Amino acid sequence: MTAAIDIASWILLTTGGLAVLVGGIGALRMPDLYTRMHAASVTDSLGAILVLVGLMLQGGLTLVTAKLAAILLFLVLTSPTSSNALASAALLAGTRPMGDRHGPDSGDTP
Amino acid sequence: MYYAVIIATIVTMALALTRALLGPSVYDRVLAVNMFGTKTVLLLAVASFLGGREDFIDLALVYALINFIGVLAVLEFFRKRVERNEAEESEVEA
Amino acid sequence: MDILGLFNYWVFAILLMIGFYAVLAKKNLVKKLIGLALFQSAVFLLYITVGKVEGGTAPIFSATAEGDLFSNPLPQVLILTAIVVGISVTALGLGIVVRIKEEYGSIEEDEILEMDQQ
Amino acid sequence: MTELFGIFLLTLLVITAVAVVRAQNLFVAVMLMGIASLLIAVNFFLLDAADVALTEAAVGAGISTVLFLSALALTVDREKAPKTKVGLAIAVTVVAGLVIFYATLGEPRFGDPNSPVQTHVGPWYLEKTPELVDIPNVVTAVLGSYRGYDTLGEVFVVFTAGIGVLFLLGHGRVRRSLEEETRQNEGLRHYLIPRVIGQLLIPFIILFGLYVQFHGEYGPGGGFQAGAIIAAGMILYALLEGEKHALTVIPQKVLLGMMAGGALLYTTVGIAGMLMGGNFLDYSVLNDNPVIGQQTGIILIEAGVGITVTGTLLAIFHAFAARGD
Repeated sequence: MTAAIDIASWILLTTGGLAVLVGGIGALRMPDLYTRMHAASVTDSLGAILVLVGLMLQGGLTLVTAKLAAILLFLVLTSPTSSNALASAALLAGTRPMGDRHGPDSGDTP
Repeated sequence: MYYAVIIATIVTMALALTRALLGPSVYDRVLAVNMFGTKTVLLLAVASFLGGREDFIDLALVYALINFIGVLAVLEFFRKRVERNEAEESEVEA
Repeated sequence: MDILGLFNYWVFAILLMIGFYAVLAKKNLVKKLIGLALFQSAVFLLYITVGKVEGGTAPIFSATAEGDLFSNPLPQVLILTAIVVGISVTALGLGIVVRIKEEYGSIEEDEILEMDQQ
Repeated sequence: MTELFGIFLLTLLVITAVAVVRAQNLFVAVMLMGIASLLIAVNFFLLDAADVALTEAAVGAGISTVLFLSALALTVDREKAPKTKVGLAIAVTVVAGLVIFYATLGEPRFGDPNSPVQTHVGPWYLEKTPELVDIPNVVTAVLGSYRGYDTLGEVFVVFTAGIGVLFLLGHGRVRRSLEEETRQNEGLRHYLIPRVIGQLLIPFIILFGLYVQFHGEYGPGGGFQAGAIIAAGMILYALLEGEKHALTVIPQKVLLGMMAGGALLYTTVGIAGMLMGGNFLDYSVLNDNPVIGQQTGIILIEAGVGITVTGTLLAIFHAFAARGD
């Protein structure tokens, strides 16, 4: 039983690490702010969930697992909110998403 | 196996830092700082398991709670700047 | 590993000098304070580095760390208090900068000196 | 392996520091300082300093960024291009750097258990703490008991810095009419999503701050960290609801009282020790059992530290934020 939990936890940790890495590469390589934000949110949500659940399986039924669950809850709440706040600030300041054909610089008025 | 996660995290930290250095806009840098913060939470959580001192997970919890304040401070900063610019413009008009 | 045994000290030296350079060469007062903060962090890192013992763990006894080797608690105590003192003093510096901006309309050192000479 | 991670992160830290100094846009410099603070905290953690990492986390992530940004909002956010030559500064820096580099060659190797630092009082603290104070966290024992004078001094420095900021930026100025105040000072009230989530987080931040305060004897934590965390929670409230609401919850007078009261509590514990026949800040006499006396003393002075730090950081924040409008 413990072996099964161990294997499950390792799988979760590895895929979590992979998701974090993929998101990081995306945040570096994507062409504009909003697409980068999209890539960064992969590391914040999927990567964090996988890694923290993997650690929870390692921790067993202890206070540590409860704290990890709290971390997971707060990350899941705050990181989309931060993205939302950032995106709305950028949009208000006039940064337009790529391919937005109704932006002020695109020339064709809707 | 913890090592694999730690290596993935610190490589991602390096990538986020590159994004913060390259910019180009200030929002890209804020995004990079935010991403760096989440990676720090993960790194601290995994590192406390690696060191066998799981009770130090408190640190990751602090960052998970407090990183948010930085982003809100940035938002407030932008709001104040927009307001100030508007006030200056209306003064010029009047 | 012997060369790397001094790496932390070198990083400390480089950081210290980066902060020092910012304080010397930059004319902007906020930038000077940021340089001072970097300088401070370098000192913190030095203290914590000398307190580390190879193979040790944090100096907090617990069931999982009974009879282990512990790192030195003393540098940690000094730096723990210094961090909070550091932010308060930086805030004091920022307060002075804000007042200077209100009086002189500028936070560039050379412009302020020019105004003083007139 | 952990050493290699440390080396990698320290290299990133140096790159960040260079970028901070080079950035012309001060806002960008502050953001990069945030990254530097995160890197420093991780390094502290890898170097076995959990308490210090917790302090850096509490101060660096929230309060430091908030203070720098409020100062930038009151001044300018761009540095002017340098007109003067920097040759002399570079020369001085390089020479001083070489001297320090030469000095590092004589330092003990990283982690050497026989270096002078490790053979002085450090082992004594580790050996005697279970017997004399009997709390698991040796850092708290040293902070509160063995080096209580130091900590008292630091608390008064924090207090003095707070008073200095209040002198410079003023507090309790004549306010404009209430309506105007509310209109001008609404914080982020119109940003619905951050507001809802932020309000959800505030109780947890303050609860966690209290946990750090009272769990400081058993795990990483103590008054300094708890003060910073609770202040961060209240700053979050001020950012979301605006200055006026935050000052209604905890008025400036109360903050001033907290600043002075915490330091006074600390001193009172010291004098109580004197009155009961011991030395200043000698907690052993506070109880018939010297070990319990020590523990009582540490809990009381940590509470004093926490109150002063919370009050000071909040008062500083309000001094900057109220100046803006």
